[in-house]
This record gives sequence, C-alpha cells and structure tokens, in this order.
Amino acid sequence: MEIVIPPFDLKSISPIMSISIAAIFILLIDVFFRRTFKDRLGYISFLVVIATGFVVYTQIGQNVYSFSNMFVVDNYSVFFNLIFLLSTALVILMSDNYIKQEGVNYGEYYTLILFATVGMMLMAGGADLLTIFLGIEMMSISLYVLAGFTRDKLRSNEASLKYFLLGAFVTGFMLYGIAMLYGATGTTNLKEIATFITENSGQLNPMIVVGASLLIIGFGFKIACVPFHKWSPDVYEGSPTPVTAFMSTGPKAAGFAVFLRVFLVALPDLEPKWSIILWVLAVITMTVGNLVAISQTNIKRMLAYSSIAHAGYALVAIIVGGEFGIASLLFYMLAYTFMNLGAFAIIIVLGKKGEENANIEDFSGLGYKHPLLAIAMCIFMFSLAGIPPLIGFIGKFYIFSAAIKSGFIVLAVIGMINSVISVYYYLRVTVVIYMKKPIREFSPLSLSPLIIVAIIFTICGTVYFGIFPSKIIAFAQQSAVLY
Amino acid sequence: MLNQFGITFLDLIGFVILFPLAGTIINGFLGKRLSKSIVGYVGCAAIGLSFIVALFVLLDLLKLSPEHRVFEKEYFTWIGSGAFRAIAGLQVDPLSVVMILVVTGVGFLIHVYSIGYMHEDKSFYRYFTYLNLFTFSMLILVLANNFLLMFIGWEGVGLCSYLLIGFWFEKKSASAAGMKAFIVNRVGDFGFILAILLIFVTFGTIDFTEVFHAAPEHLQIGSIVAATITLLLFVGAVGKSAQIPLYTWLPDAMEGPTPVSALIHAATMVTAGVYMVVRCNVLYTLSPFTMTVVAVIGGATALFAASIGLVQNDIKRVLAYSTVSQIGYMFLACGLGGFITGVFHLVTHAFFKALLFLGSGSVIHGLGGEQDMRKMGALKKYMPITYITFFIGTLAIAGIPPFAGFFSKDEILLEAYTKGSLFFWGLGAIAALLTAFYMFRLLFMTFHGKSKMTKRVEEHVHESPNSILFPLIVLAVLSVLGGFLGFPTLSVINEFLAPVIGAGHHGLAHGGESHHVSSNLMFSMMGISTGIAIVGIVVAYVMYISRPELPGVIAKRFKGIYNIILNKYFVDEIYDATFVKPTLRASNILWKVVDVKIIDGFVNAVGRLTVLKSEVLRLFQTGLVRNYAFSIMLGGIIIIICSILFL
Amino acid sequence: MLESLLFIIMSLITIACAIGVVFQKNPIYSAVFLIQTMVSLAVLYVLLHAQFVAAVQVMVYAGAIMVIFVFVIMLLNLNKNDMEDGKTKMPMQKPAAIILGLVLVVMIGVVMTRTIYQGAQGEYTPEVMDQIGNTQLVGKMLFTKYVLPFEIASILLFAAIVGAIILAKKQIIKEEK
Amino acid sequence: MNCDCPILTIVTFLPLFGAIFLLFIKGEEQEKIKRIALAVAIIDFIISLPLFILFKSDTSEFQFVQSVPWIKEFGISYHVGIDGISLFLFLLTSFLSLICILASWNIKDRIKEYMIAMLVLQTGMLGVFISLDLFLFYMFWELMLIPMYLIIGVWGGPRRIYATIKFFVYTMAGSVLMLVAILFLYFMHYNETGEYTFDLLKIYNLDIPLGAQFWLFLAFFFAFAIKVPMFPFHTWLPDAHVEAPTAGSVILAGVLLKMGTYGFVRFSLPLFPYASHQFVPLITWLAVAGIIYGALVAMVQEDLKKLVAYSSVSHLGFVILGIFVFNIQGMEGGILQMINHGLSTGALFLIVGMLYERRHTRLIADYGGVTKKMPILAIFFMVMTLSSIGLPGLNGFVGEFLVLLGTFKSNVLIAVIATTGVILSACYMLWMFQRVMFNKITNPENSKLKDINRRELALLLPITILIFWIGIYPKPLLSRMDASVNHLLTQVDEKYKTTLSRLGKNEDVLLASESKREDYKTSEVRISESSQNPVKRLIKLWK
Amino acid sequence: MEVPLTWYLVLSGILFSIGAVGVLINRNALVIFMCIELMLNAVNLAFVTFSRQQNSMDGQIFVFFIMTVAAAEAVVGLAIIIALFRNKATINVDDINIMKW
Repeated sequence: MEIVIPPFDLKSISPIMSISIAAIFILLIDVFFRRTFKDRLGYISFLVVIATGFVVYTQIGQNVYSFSNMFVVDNYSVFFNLIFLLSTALVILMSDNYIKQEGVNYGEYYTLILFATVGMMLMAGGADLLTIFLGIEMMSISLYVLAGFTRDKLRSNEASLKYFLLGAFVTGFMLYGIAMLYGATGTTNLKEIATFITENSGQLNPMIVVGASLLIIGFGFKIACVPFHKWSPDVYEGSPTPVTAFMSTGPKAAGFAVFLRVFLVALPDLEPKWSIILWVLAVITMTVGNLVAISQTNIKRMLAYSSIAHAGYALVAIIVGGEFGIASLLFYMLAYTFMNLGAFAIIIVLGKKGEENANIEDFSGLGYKHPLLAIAMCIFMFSLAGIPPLIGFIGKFYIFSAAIKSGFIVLAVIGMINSVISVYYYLRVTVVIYMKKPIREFSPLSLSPLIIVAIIFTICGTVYFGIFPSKIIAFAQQSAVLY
Repeated sequence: MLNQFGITFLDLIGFVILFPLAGTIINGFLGKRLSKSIVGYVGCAAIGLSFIVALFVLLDLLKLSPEHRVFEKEYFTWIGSGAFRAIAGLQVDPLSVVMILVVTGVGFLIHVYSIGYMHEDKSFYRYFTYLNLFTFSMLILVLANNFLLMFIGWEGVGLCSYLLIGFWFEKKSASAAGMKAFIVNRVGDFGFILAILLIFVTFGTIDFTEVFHAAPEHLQIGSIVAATITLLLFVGAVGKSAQIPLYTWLPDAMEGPTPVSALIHAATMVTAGVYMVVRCNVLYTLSPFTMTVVAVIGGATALFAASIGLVQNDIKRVLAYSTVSQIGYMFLACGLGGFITGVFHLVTHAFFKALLFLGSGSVIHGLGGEQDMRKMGALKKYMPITYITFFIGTLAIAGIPPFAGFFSKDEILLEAYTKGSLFFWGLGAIAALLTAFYMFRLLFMTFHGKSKMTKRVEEHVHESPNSILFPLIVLAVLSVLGGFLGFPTLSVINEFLAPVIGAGHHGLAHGGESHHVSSNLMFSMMGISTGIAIVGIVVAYVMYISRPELPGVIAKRFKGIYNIILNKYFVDEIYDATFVKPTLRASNILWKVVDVKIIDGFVNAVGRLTVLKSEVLRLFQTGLVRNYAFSIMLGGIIIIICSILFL
Repeated sequence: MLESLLFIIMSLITIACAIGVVFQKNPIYSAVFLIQTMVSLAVLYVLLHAQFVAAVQVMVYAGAIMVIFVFVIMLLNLNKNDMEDGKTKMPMQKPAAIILGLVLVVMIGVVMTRTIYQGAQGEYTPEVMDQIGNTQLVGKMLFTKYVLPFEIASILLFAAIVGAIILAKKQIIKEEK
Repeated sequence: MNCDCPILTIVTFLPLFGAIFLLFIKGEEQEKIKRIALAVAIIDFIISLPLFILFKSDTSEFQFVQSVPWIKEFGISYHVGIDGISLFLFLLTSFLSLICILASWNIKDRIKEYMIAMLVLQTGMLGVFISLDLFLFYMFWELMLIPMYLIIGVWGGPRRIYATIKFFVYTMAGSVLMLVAILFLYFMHYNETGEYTFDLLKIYNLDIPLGAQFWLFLAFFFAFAIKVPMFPFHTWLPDAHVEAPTAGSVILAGVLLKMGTYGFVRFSLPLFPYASHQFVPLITWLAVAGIIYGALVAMVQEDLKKLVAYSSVSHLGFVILGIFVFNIQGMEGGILQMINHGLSTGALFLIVGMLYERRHTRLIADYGGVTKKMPILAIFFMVMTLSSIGLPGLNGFVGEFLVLLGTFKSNVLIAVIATTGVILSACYMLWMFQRVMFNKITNPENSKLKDINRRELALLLPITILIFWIGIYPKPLLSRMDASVNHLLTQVDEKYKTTLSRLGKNEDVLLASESKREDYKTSEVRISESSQNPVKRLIKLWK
Repeated sequence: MEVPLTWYLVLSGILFSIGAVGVLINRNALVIFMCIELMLNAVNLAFVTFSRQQNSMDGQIFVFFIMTVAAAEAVVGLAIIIALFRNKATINVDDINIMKW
C-alpha cells in the first residue's frame, strides 16, 4: 500500500491557520505572561483578526478547491469570512469591558471566540459535509462554553445547558441526514452529491429527500428558524451579552453560509422540494419571530426574537437562490452584523456588573441622560426595522427585490407586512428611550475606548453603507458565485 | 364722451369699488389708533366718493345710445385653468348703475347715520371697517361681469352680514344669529355654485355677456338645462334674499346694530337675489317653469312673512318680516316677467325700508336700546322728526299714493294681474293689505297711544342727534319722490333698464312693458290697491287706536292660530328638529360609533390582535428544554413527511 | 447463518439496552445500559468488517466517554429520588414523544428499506480490506484525503478541553484583589 | 433647467447639514440653537424662492434637474427635478418649515433634539417632492417618518406614545406594499428593456399589463390613501394631530398629508392610467364620503385640534376628488387645494397652538369670548376660518371651486354631493369659531389671556398674505401648473386610450384634457385685446 | 452475508428513535445526554453500514470523526452540567427554566 500524500494548499487555509494559531498563542500568553498582558489580550486578538482580515482579502478571486476537495476558497467564502471576522473583531472590542467587569477576564475567552471563528470559516469554506460538520461542531462547542462563560450565574449556566443539549440533539439529526445522503450517494462531497443526483435523477430517492430534510433541521437550528428556534431566546437572554451579540451575528451568518452552499451546491436538483419547505419555514419564521418579539420585556430576548425574524427574511434569499439571491443574502448578513452588533454594544455599555440592563424599560429616559448613546440605539433600531436610509433597509430591499425578481411576490408581501409588525417593537425601544421618564439612575458609564470604537464603527457602517451601499453591493454581487 | 383727462368715467368704474376698499383698509389697520371722528369721516368719505363716481358713471353711460349702454372693464385673469377662466372685470350697464347708485347712495346715508348711532361703541372702527367692506363686496356683486366674480361679492356681503350681525359678539344670540345667517346663506350658495358649474359646462364660459348672448341659441325655451340653471340660481337668491324656505335667518339678523339692518338686511344685500334674477333674466325667460316657481315663492313669501309680521312685538322684527315680504313682492314681479318692476320696487324699497329701519333705530337709540313695541307708545311728542319721517316711510310701504311704495307695488300688482293670474294678484293684494295693517300697527304702537315706557326709559327719551336725523330726512324725501322714477306714463326707470332685459336684442324679452296695458285697467288697479292699503290702515287704526282692547280679544279667540303665528309658524323649531338636530345626532353617531368604535376600533383591534397573538405564541416558549426538543423533532418529522408525501 | 443469529441476538440486546437507557430511573443504570449498547454495537461493527471502528467504539466510547459519564454521576452524587420529586410539568410529553418516536421509526425504516444504493461501488470490498487491514486503511485515509478534517479535529478537541476547563474550574478567581 | 447651480439639492440638504451642525452644539445653549435652526430655515427658504422666479411655465419638462448615479448596481440614481406640480409643494414645504421652527420658539424641553428633528424632517419632506427616482422617493418617504415620529412622541401630549406609534405603524403598513410595487415595476422595466432602473421618467414609458396595473395601483393606493388620509384610513390623523406639538401638527397637516395626494398625481395616475380609471368610482365615492364624513364628524368634536384634524379629512377629500376626475380644472384645483390646505389648516393649528400655550386646554368648551382679549388673533383666526370654508377671495375658494368644476364635468352627482361639503364646512368652522371666540367670557381663566406677540404675528402674517394672494391672484400659480398638469393628463389619456383600443373597447371616453393650453393662451390674448378696445369688441359681440 | 444490510439500517433507525424519544422523555440532563450519545451511535451504525454497502472507507472515517466530536461534546457537556450543578444543585431539566416566554 503506497501512500501518496496530496499537496497541502496551506495558502487556502491560511486565515484559518492564523486564527487558530493566534488562539493557541493567546492561551499561552495568558498562561505565561498573564501579569503583563492580562489587559491586552483583547487588543492582541483584535489585531490578529484584523490582520487575518487582510489575509482573507487577498484571497478574493482565488477560487480553489483544496485538501482533496474538502475545502474551497471562493469569493462567497471570502465574503462570509469577512463578515465573521468583522463580527469577531467587533465582539472582541465589545467584550473587553464586559469580561473585566464580570470578573471573567481569561485568555480562554478570546481563544474560544477565535476558535468559534475558525469553525465558522470552516463552515463557509467547507466543500464536504465532513468539513462542514466539523466546522459546525467547532463553532458550537466554543459557543456552548462561551454561553456559560460567566459560570457563577445561573442564567448563564442554564443558557449553556439548553444550548448544549439541544445543539447536540440536533447534531444527531443532522448527522443522520448526512449519513443518509452518504448512503444514497456514496459520497459526502457537495459537488459529487450534486453530480450523483443529477446523473441518477430518473428515480426519486427518498433517502436523499429525507437526508435533505434532516439537514434542514440541523441548519435550521443553527440559524434559529421556526420551529427549531426555541433555544435562541433563552440562550440569548442567559449568555453574557457580548457572546449573545456574537451568536446573533457571526454564527448565524455561518449557518446561512452553510445552508445556502449545501442546498445550492449539493442539492440543486431537489430545489422544487426544499424551496417550498423553506418558503413555509421562512413565512412562519418571520411571523412568529416578529409576533413574539412584540410582547417581550427583556431587550436581549426581544433581539433574539428579532433575530429569528431576520432569519426568516434571510431564508427568503436562499429560496430565491441564483446570483441575485446569494448576493442579497451576503449583503443582508453584513447589514445585520453591523446593526445588531451595534445594538448589543449599546446594551453592553449600559450594563452594570451583575445586572445587565436587560429590560427594555430600563432604557427609560436614556435620551435625557446619554443622548449620543440614545441616538445610536435609535439608529440601530430603525435600521433593524428597515427604515431608510440605513443599511437594514437596503438589506431588506435587496432581499425582497430578489424575491420579486424571481416571482416570489406573495413571499415578498408577507415579508413586508412582517417588517411592519417588527416596526412596532423596535419603535418601542425608541419610545422608551425618548418618551418615558427615567425609572432609575444610570450608573456612570465606564466606557472603554474599545467599545467606543465598536459603536462608532457600527454606526458608521449602518449609516454610511445605508446611504452609499454601492461598493458593498458590487462586492456582494461579485461574490455571489459558488465556485 | 371723453372729458379733459382723456378718459371716461366708465374707465374709472374701478374707483367705485376702490374707495370703500381703501376705507376698509384704512379703518381696519389704523382705525384703532384713529379718533372716532376720523374713522367716521373716512368711512363716510369712502362711500361718498364712490357715490360721486357712480353718479358720473351714470352720466357717462347716459351719453351712450341705449343699446350701447354696456361697458366692460377687464383687469386681470382671476382664475384660469384650461378652458375655464374667470376674469376680474367690472361691467357697467343700466342695471348695475342703478344698483351702485342705490348701494352707495343709501349706503352713504347709513354711514352718516351710523356715526351718530354707533358713537358710544368701543369697536367703532371695527364697525366702519365692516361697513366699508360690506359696501365694497356689494359693489363687486353688482358690478361683476361674470358669475364667479359676482359670487365673490355674494359671499363677501354674506361674510359682512355675518360679521355685522355678530358685531356685539359677546351677546350669544347675536353671534348665533350671525352664524345662522351665514350658514343659511351657504345653503343658498350651494345652489349658486352648482349653477355656475352648470353654466360653465353648458356654455363654456361664465362671462355674463357671453352667456346671455349664447343662451338663446344654445337652449330651447323650457329646456331642462335652462330650468336647472335658473332653479339653482334661484336657490342662491332664495338664500340671500330670505325667501321661503330660507328666510329664517333674516329676522334673527336683527341682532345686529340697526343701521346694519337698514343697509344690509333691508336696502341692499337682501335684494341681491332680486338683482341676480334680473341680471339673469335672459336665462329665466328661457325657463317658464322656473319663472312660475319664482313667482309662487315670491308671492307665498310675501303673504307668509306679512302674516307673521302681524303679531310680532319687536319693532325690528316686524320690519324684518316686512322686508322678507317686500322682497317676496319683487320676486313675484320677476317671476311674472316684470323684471324691471322688480328692480323698481327694489329701489323704492331700499329708500323706504332704510328709512323705516333707521327710524326704528332712532327710536331704539332714543329709548336706550328698547326694542319691544309693547313698551313704547306716544313717542310722537318726544321724537317729532323721527315720527314724521317714519310716518312717511310707513305710508310708502303701505302703498299710499304718491309715496314711492305705491307706484312700485301697484305696478307689481298690475303685473300680477296682467301677466299672471288672479291668483297671484290675490296673493299680492292680501299681502298688501296685511302690510298696510302691520305697518300702521307698528306706527300706532310706537308713536301713538299711551306711553308704556318704564319710568327710567321715559326720562331718557330724546330726539336723536343730527347725524341720525339727516339721513332720515333725506330718505324720507326719497321715499316720497322715488316713486316717480317709475311713474306709469313717464317711467324713467323702465326706459333706462330696458336694454338690460332680454339682453337687448332678441325677441324674447318682455320686461317692462306696462305701457301696453290699457290705462283704464291701470288706473282701476291703482284705485283698488290704494283701497286695499286704506282698509289695512283703517283696521289698524281701529284695533290699536280706537279700541286698543281688541287685539287681545282677537288673540284670545283665535288662540291657536295666534300662537302659531306669534311663534312664526314654528318654522325655526321645525328646521331645528328636521335638519339641525338629526345632523348633530348623526354626526355624533358617526363620530362616537362609526369613527371611534368601528373604524378606529378595527384598526386598534388589528393591533390588539397582533399583541394577543404574540402573547399566546410566547407561551409556547416554556423554558423547558424537553419541550424545545419536542418541537424540533415534531417540526423535523412534519418536514420529512411533507417532503416525502406531498412534494 | 451464524452471522444472522449473531446479528439478531446482538441487535435485540442493543435495542433492549437502549430502551433500558431511556427508561431507567437511576442514571447510573442508564450509563451501564449505554455501555452495554455500545459494546453490542461494536460486535455489529465487526460483523460489518469495520474492525477499527469496533475497537475504537469499545475503547473510546464505552471506555473513555462512558467512564466520564459515570464519573460525573458519581461526582454529582445523584440518586434516584432527585428526579422523582415533583410532578412532571409536561404530562403529555411522554406519550406524545413515544408516538413521535414510533413515527420516526416507521419513517426511517421505510426509507431505509426502500432505498437501495445504486452508485458506483468503492474499491474497498471486505476482501480488500481484510487484505490490507482495516486499520491501515483508516490511517492512510486520515493522512491523505482526510488530513484537513483530522487536523481540525485536533483543534476541536483542544477547544473542547479549554472549554471544559474553564467551565469546570472550581470557582471564578477574583482577579488579583 | 439651465440653471447650473443644483438649487434643489442645496435646498433639500441644507437643513440636514444644519441638523448635523446642531449636533455639535451644547444642548444648554437654547437660544443659540433656536437661532441657528431659524437661520438655516430662513436661508433655505430664501434659496428656494428663485425656483419660483426661474421656473419656466411654458414647458412640462422637469426643471432644475440633477441626475447622478447613486447605487449603480441597482440602477438607482439621485435624480431630482421639479415641475409645475411639485414646485409649489416644494416651496410650501420650505415655507412651512420655516414657520414651524419659528412656531416652536417656546419649546423648552430638549430644544436641540427638537430642532434637529425638525430640520431632518424638512429634508425628508423636500426630498419627497423632488425625487424622480422611485427608490429615492421611497427613501425620503420613509425617512421623514422618523423625525415626525419623534416630534409627536417626544414633544407631544399625554397620549403621544399611542398616537405616534399608530401614526408610524399605520403609515409604514401602507408604504411597504408600495415598496413591493416599486420593485415590481423595476423588474418589469428590466424585463421589457433590459435596463435596471428606478428612474421614474423611464418607468413612465412602461406599458404595464392590465392585471398587474390593478394590483400595483392598489399597492400604491394604500400607501397614499393612508397618508392622505382618505376616508376609512383616517383614524390615525386625529390622534396624531391631537397629541402632536403645534409645529408637528402644522407640518403634519401642511405637508405630510400632501405627500399622499402628491403621490397620486405623480405616480398612480401616470403609471397606471387604466387602473386609475377603473378605480375612479371607488375613489371618488370614498373622497366624497370623506368630505361629508369628515365635516360631520368635525362638527361634533369637542377638541379644537380634533376638529381641525377632521376638517382635514374633509378638505383632502376635495383634493382627491380633483385628482381623480381627470381633467385640468380638477387637477389644478386639487393641487392648489393642497397648497391652500397647507396654509390655512397649518395656520389654524398654529392658532390653536397659541391658544393652547396660553390656556393649556384644547377643549372648545373651555373657551368663549376670546375675541375680547385677543382681537388680533381673532382677525387671523377669522381669516383662516374663512379660508378653510372656502370664502371667495381667499385661497380656499379657488381650489375648491376648480375641483368642483372639474368634478362637475365628469360626474354631476358627485359634484352635487361634494358641494354640500361647502355648507357643512361653514357649519362646523363657524360654530367652532363662535364657541371659542365669541360670546361672553364665562371662564375666568380666559380673562387673563394676552394677545399675540410679535413672533406669533410674524407666523401668521405671511400665511395671511399668501392666503389673500392666492385667493385674489392665483394666476402665477395656476399658470405654472398648467403645462405640467396638461402634459400629465395628456399622457394619462393617451395611455388610457391605447389600452382601451387594445381591449377593443371603443366607447367614447370623456376626454380629460382638451388641449387647454392653447385655449388659455388665446384667452390671454383676448384679454389684452379687449382691454384695449372694449367697446369695439362688445359691438362685435352684439352683432 | 446472509444478513441484509437493510436490517442494520433499520436497527440504526430504531436506535436513533429510541435515543430521540429518550431525549424527549427524560428529565435528568445526564440521561438526556446519554440518549444523545445513543443517537450518535445509531448514526455511526448507519455510516458503517453504508460504508460496507458501498465498499468505501469514507463512512468509517466519518464515524471516526463523529466519535471525536462526541468525545469533545461529552467533555464540554459534562463540564456544563457540573457548572450548573454547582449553582443550582439539580440537573433536572424541568427545573431549569428561569428563562422562558
């Protein structure tokens, strides 16, 4: 038995490598140089992420499969990687203050965040169900831990446990789906699955169908689409706020990255089937998300439901598919990252040790006390609600235009009606901020410069790209081809 | 026709309206700071100058040959939209000249009168502002060269009437009366606007000349369009001229200062309807049906209002009902084709009714604001000049020769008899009888008999100042002489106005031809009508001078009828019950039920339902992991089943 | 014949033990049943010519992983009664879950029996495998085709360990106060 | 058109920059903030004035056009321009914004945020009227919601939160469907021409299938009808008005409501002529229902602002009616009525605000005899009231009359019913006036009232002047509208006729625009001739 | 080769279902986790069977990775359970619902 070791295209995984190595190094630094670098770990990881961002940026236009077609670098994955890195970088900026305040300022925190990022990048670049599976697990395991990171808090524990149990449960389903696809097609490679199905399309293979459905469960769980969404409000509420922010952006985007890639690359022939399923899922997802969000009193929980609703909108992009659909998804994910992280950043800023400003009512009178923060929060809320000229509007606009272009007018209309419902609860936040008398004292803010940077950056992104989205749209369009 | 300045006075017609406008502006903006006398001078001067210009205009017009006595001066396009255009322009023809002379002439006198009458009032300047504004509007009304511009004046006078009725706005009844006047007038305007619309749609223009020129060619006699237009116009006239069924505002309008009642609610504004009908005589002659309607309503109003006037005790209200009645006469004349007769009566009525009102004003002024006739009496000796002038006015209105009212009223009755039928003549005749009766009743109750004044009042009674007496005297003179304008054989006014009727040149006109009536008939009619008037006077004399207890006895005997008449046939109450109350009730229902409960309720229900759905849906989020797992599995299985079985 | 017999016996044991896992009240018994299930599965793997997997199943799963489970059970000192107190908050959950499970069984069964693999056959027939050796093959695959996942798996484990440590540390050390 | 200076853009965005500038000023310096905001508004208004003068009334083309690609990927461009229809609304907006800022002088609470909201709102509103790109339009359309929402919600009355949320959600609900329709048009245009564009002028040329027209029209209709608001969609309006601060009410009534009617003119009619015609019965009846209903409900209101709000429903019924009778008089009347309503209702709200500032009540019953104490206010109040009830010689009449004329030409019955609105408006306005201003002062609170000060005079006087101007000499307005309206109607007509002929329906269509332009010109000539020699002309006429 | 491979697959299906049902009906977090392991084992069985069916190694390799992941999850999961237990002294999932609605 001769063993031919294939060439390792390290360049293609260089971002992954750099992040992983950085993660390990941060851990080591924390262990050995804790005294010196204790407070600098955030900066270091931030710089690493930025640097990796540049590395990723050089990968634009590469389009290669590497590692025996296990991994792919194309503009699609590059775009997503940039979103992940953006989200990671911002979350790192936001975390600094928080973890110090909560007394969990460990190097492990950054390590895990970086590992989660690695997992997400694997998901976006996975060309094989195995890689994707490992990526998902990598991300999930890191997130399970991160959710329970403030481990002296019961809420955090509970979030962690719920996330973990349900995640593992769903992993079983997803794996069974992968097994079925493997059993039916003899391969786990996305392209080969597609080829197989195309070649044997004469027969209706129930195993593929069931496998695909099981994958929908798995991915649907990650993106929190109804009825697999129930973990997310609890977990969002219980997790440390920066982690919640992280979970609602990067990992969610990764879920979409995988979802779209698997279904468009591996299962395009089944589109008539899954597009109907997803149609229904999208509709109930946005409706349930928006409806339940109305009656929430906890802002993190409210944002969780809002995030469910946004998943519903983004699902529309997957249903639409095609270049337009993919581009709109890419854009939407980026937009969502900006505005949602921004909103969470404000929540973090206003949080006190031990009691995070979790209730919407706690924002009462923010407009009197901290006008700039209030304006920022309103901008994010309006953007989430999809009101021009903010990036959220362009994102929604993009997705629904894609839907209409492909003839999903009913879907678009339902989506639009939903966004009206959503206006109601986003507005409530602004109402509380500006129109209610303060019910409590705001503690003096301990603003670390990092989080200020994060807020400014997200605001700029939300506003600037709302008004001049041209560049990003162009980039998204250019990235909308699955290699 | 040119004077040394190279322009005719016709070209200066604009000044007729500019002077009052200037007066308005000066008094309106500066009046507060000016002294009362200056305000008064400005107000009077504005009208006086207008009157002078109007006189010169008349002279210039007379220089033209009768068929060319139409002059239009167009200033600018007021509204121009597509084919529609309304030009701000003035039209001078015999009719409008007569009207402006009456308006400015009588108006001037009343302005003068007002200086004395209103002298004590704090808002003196406001009063003159309104009065000048009124004159301005009235002049626009009569000088307008198209319907829409006329409508400006039409509404403008309505506005001023509103403002002046409610002049003492602190009096609730006054402000309510003003509002009532405006709103009832609006009902009429509703018709007027529609008429204008229909005229434009029919003729493509709203210019008087063009419309009247085109009308006979466009429309058949008796055509529905013509009938509709004229009826709608007549609705407007009914509102403005206080005819049945829209007369109710006029008696209430007596809440205003008395000179106002004289000017607006007797001499000028209320006759605008008559003016308008005469102005549109071409159209009216095209619709015999409308003519009949006009005549019937006019006649009915004349009789009806006169009957109410019989029993009223408020001096001004009696005059108000008499005004309504007299305008009914004018409409009766117009409806029967006697447009010129109508105008003639308009003019004479302006004289004697203004006189009567001013006289009553003098009385009220003298009595310190008392208006109830039952508390007057024997004023003859206290206010001799007022008494004499008032007596002249009363004779004039009662139709005693040779006073003004006699000629015009007689002509109307003649008209009714010749053109119409015995029926119309009967209406007119009975009304004339009643008129003579109630006017003399008024005279007797006020100036004759025993004094029923309270002590306090009696001490203060005095003859009015000169500024009040002067107009009375002038008007009295006019009331005496005015009738000769239309003296049957040398009727100046007939001749002068003839070109206006029937647009001058087509054969349909048959206005002002009382000449054709045999003089025998004419003189017998005169006799009869004089007789009627005398009967009325005699009855009044019997009842109020010789046997003062009689009215009470009669009132008791015919208690039912008396009450009905005393309460003005309960028309106000009927309107209130049939229009006002139901509208308010309906509005309340619309608001409180339809708007708040149904429409808004629906909107809110949608919102509440959404929240409710939210509240229900959130209950599925139990917080129990196993439930979540269950829903995941259930969802997954449903998806699988669906994907296999149904898709 | 022997093979079928073995299969039937082992599968029955597996199912029985699996049911035991689910329905045992005491977690420690559940753990034991789970170990038994895994061991019987290992036998089935051998029947499927997957010796390496079978070995790993016993060593890693039944051995290592389940030992941690038992260890944790002991650590937490759970006894039967911990789970008994209080009524269940979801009385309908159990029957509904069983029904759902039955549906799932039927569905998977139908799908599995109806679908026959029709793709190309691979090169690793049982004969080839026996010849080369299952373990060698796994090794070869891991270092050629699956090298990337393999490396990732290492990071994954690393992440998991880091996570476990941070979560299970005794207390949050109050930072140098 | 030939103006190189991007005057529209400057006017539109100047307030926004003003707002940004204000951000950097300390909130405590109230006076400074007010002055700056006022200065911005004044400058803005002054800059916008040349538009009126430079505007060429002899062309229906868009003028002062500026077109810059914005989001090229979607074919979105910054394409702005005005024509005779939008010109006045644009000017009205810049004018009323100025008034509103001046009217907000007494706001003490967070003046900085308030002024910022005002200025941003101004940009949004101005943008709506100049946008010639559907996307841009939608953007501004939604943009202005936010500041308005804040103005009502932060500086409003006791139930402000309910009102503002209702306002926002209701309006938003209408407009999202419009977005779908806009997108549909966009792709339809792409399918026909292969060009991605939101450019309104290009989309005008689109030949939309009838079925699609129906739905698209409906989508736009809801957005605009809610904004107007038309009869059954109006319930947000009274709430919003009652709760809004004075300036908010003024802007809301003066400008925001015009967006809906403007939308009908600019979008619904030319884009979907066939559907528009199909919907005429429904819409005209709704409009008439609104006229009567609004008037009736206004009559029994106890709250001044509610009364004026319901009167808006009534007045805007006229506007809608004018637009949907498809003739030049109706349309011009409708547009003029938009401006009139903006002025007179805006002023009414100002007056109510002045009363409210002094007495802190809006209940009619709490007033009475105010004239005694506030004679100058009474004059203005009277003028506004009269303008609102359409007294000839004031602005309201011109618009109302033209609308009625247009309506009468196309549907007599509706015109007759609409005319009853004239009676009703007199009823409720005068009754209100009587109860507030006349009678004796019964409430001792009222005896302490002070008459309006100079600032308030400065608010009302310009409006009054405009009211008189439009009432007496509306020609500068009408003549500037003429070409555009004519062009619009011709465009609609032609499209409608081609559609009909394609459908094989050769029924006689009532022609909307009978090429009035020539008519109008000749009439001008005629006037100038006639004024030279009137007698001669008359003689000619007589013979 | 008398045992049809489908039987293995059916067995895996049964195991998987039992595991899933176990997750749904157990209240002890640890047992739930065990049931999840049961599900993963069922998946492994399916993979191995497919691998056998297709004469390829890929399935077995996949199983290898699943085991790795299972191990990782086990570590993390148990750590989470321990952390929770420290704070709340129960691992009854029905009691862990402070966050709901």
